[in-house]
Amino acid sequence: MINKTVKDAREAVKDIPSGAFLMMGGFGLCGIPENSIAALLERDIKDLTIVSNNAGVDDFGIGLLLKKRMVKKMISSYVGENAEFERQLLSGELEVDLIPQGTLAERVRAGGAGIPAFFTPAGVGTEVAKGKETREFDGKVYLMERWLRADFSLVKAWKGDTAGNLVFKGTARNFNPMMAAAGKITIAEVEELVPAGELDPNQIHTPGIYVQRIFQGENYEKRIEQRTTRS
Amino acid sequence: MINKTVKDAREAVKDIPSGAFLMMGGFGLCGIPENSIAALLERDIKDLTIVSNNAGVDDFGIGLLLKKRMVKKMISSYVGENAEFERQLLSGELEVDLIPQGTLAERVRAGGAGIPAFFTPAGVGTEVAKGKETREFDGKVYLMERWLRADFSLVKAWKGDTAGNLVFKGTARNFNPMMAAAGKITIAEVEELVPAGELDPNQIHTPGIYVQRIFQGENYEKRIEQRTTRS
Amino acid sequence: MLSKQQIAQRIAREVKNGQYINLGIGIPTLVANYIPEDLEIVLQSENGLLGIGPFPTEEEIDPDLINAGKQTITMVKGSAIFNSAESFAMIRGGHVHLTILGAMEVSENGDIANWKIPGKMVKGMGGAMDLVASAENIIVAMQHCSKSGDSKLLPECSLPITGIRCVKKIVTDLAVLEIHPDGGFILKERAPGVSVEEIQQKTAGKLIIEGEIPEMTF
Amino acid sequence: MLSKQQIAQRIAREVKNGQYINLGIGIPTLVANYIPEDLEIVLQSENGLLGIGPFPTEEEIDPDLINAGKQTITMVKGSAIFNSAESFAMIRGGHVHLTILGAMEVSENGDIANWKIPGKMVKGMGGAMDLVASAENIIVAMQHCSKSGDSKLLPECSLPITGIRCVKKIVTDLAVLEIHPDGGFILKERAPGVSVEEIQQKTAGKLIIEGEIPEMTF
Repeated sequence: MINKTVKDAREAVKDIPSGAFLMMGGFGLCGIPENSIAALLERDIKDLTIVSNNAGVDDFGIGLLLKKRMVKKMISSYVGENAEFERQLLSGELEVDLIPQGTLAERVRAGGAGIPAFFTPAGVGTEVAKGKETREFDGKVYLMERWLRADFSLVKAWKGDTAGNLVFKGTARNFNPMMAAAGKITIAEVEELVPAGELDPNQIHTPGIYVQRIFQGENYEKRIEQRTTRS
Repeated sequence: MINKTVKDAREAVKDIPSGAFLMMGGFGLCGIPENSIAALLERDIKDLTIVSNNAGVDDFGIGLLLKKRMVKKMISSYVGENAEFERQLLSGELEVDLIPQGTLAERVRAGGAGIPAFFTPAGVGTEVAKGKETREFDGKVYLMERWLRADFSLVKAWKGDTAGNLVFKGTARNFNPMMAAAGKITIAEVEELVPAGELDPNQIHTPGIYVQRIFQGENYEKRIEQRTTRS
Repeated sequence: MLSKQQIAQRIAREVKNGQYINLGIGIPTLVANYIPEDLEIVLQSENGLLGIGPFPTEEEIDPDLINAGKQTITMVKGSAIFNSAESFAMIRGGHVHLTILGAMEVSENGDIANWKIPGKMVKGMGGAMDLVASAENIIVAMQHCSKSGDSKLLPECSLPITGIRCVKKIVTDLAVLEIHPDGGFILKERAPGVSVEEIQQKTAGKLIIEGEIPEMTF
Repeated sequence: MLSKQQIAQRIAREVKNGQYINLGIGIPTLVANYIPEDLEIVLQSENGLLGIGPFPTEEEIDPDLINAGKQTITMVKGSAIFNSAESFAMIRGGHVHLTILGAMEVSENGDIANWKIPGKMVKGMGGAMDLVASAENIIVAMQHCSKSGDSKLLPECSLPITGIRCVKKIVTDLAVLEIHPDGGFILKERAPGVSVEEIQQKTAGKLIIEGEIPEMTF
């Protein structure tokens, strides 16, 4: 079985160049590649384009990359938690493509699956439809949307094996599996790295074929955005 | 949690009418809904259209429905194991749509996912492309393919719970998850039916939202087509 | 006039046995508290969960388990976790029966605006555009008027819209209204103590009043 | 002339470390037996498995574990199971590096025909059309001539084709050939004891012969 292990986050992201097109898993701060983001922060690169459902918060996640001005463009669906983001956007320092969440998920899925375009009803009649082909099927109007593929995808899983197979936990799964498939080079960080053969083949969420580099992360903060409890 | 349990196969398929558009999971005889097929055989219905990767063998699986002349049309990718099938086809008694396997899987997936059409490179320049729109994206030519959706989907899983959540085993998974999502009424038979809450939410292959009826099957034959061993 | 809790309580009466439901952020989230216990329903969270349970106790908190509003949650028995593509496959494919969400404006033909205020707010649409383009039944929970007193039920939306001709029913602090297929807000129920005249006055779009309008009871 | 085993053995030399490979039914399946043990490769089965292992012993047989040829199989350590949509997502998305399959005919521009003989055989294309439309490298394993002695390397396919301009390399019982970007079969190697003249005579399409053609050794 092919071994995808690399030493650590620094090793994994060392060849990501300025101007790279990246995808990063996570929904809010849940399931984000904390270690890879930290290692990217040490790199002297800029002009990154990042596909991520959200843009982190001011002092965590992608927010850290924004603060260091490493990001040229964000492709996201919801970016409401980040004041620095809003400042850069309104001042024109940052480009942003806002995309319906389901369309974003499906465009990334299409990228990994070799589907260059598909039709979706989301956004018909709205400004999202501007410049896009519309088409009626069975009496309903749809937009044509294109795939998204990345130079590097940075994903985070719960467990992984040396063959690159990944297992996610809870809603930390979110965009990670599709992004793993849509990256030319996919870098997976996991909380627990095990030898190939220890994970049940029936219970793999992301088959190792999609993962080029894997390492065991450390010191996961897993920050909670909205700590909500019942009494 | 919504309870989807029905008594048995007979109860599950009792309202499938003549002329219905069905999907049936399975690859060869692996992962086919044996109990539902047996119960269908007892019904006095005909003119069924069946989407299934294969058409069973002469005396098992969909082959039994063919022999009883209940099938008007098959939509499949490979039907080479069935002499009765070939006879009915050549005599004009049976209509057949042959579709590339990946296109079939994706058309079914699109049906469940509300994607009315998508583009794929499979079949470009072949007779599969006849009458279909072609289009170039980034220098490569693709065919536009439409979704497939069914009146009833008959699927088979390893384990299931009363909420309709399904877990598959080995390569018996194949088309079953996509077909479960693409059926207006999805009937799932399982080898072991457990109460809701017993399956790990992280390890569900088909969420219960896609399943309308579930029952514990019995007497699984699981016939092997090509028993191959090493010495 | 209804409180936010009462709006949620009234919407909960629309829920039918066996439904899969997506609840938006804000008032819609409160609806979960009022769904009768004898109804078997499942709450979907578009970040990848079917079967949202109550908020966790301090001990139960799991950072890997949040809802679409980024709040920590729990799962009920029989839950399933899935990825974002599968989640929206479910939504787009029409498997989620009912979507309840907030709005800034609704037009008399059922258009909804709830994602953007040009020059002011650039948070993004999240999953709202997918939800309103896909669900077979969409109920809006909102205040009848904005904080500055302007009607939010309009002939046409003035803000960038989220989806066209999709809203079926609106529950505000003043009334329950349905969208007429040919356009117009059909007044179905009044909030306790609120007159038809007040509703008429605070509805900028076409209001359709047929017969006696019953008062809601709680 | 090469035996089927030798064709498979020769093709195995094309395999590179780290590749994900799909092997078709027939000779291609035999290739697995000749891949050097020091190469780390993974075999994909399009019915939903990465990591095909050897055929099972009698005791290991599991009816829920078959390959695309419906044969019982085993899994190696580090395998993953997935559904058919995911399997072809993998194939269509270019994640499978090498596809080895049989053919009835190959044309000098790389078209392949292997799924239908009009009026005679109606088995269907299975996954072949997806595989040939997607893989970056496609190697055909076949006999140079049909049983009736007709060349299977043609100017144009006479049978309904499976895919256009997709074949990169052909290994037959007589020769190893590559497709020239502008059309034509470039003769790369001869089977032991087979002359260039014989290959020329049995190749109906344009044969390109440049310099000395080495003989394969086993």
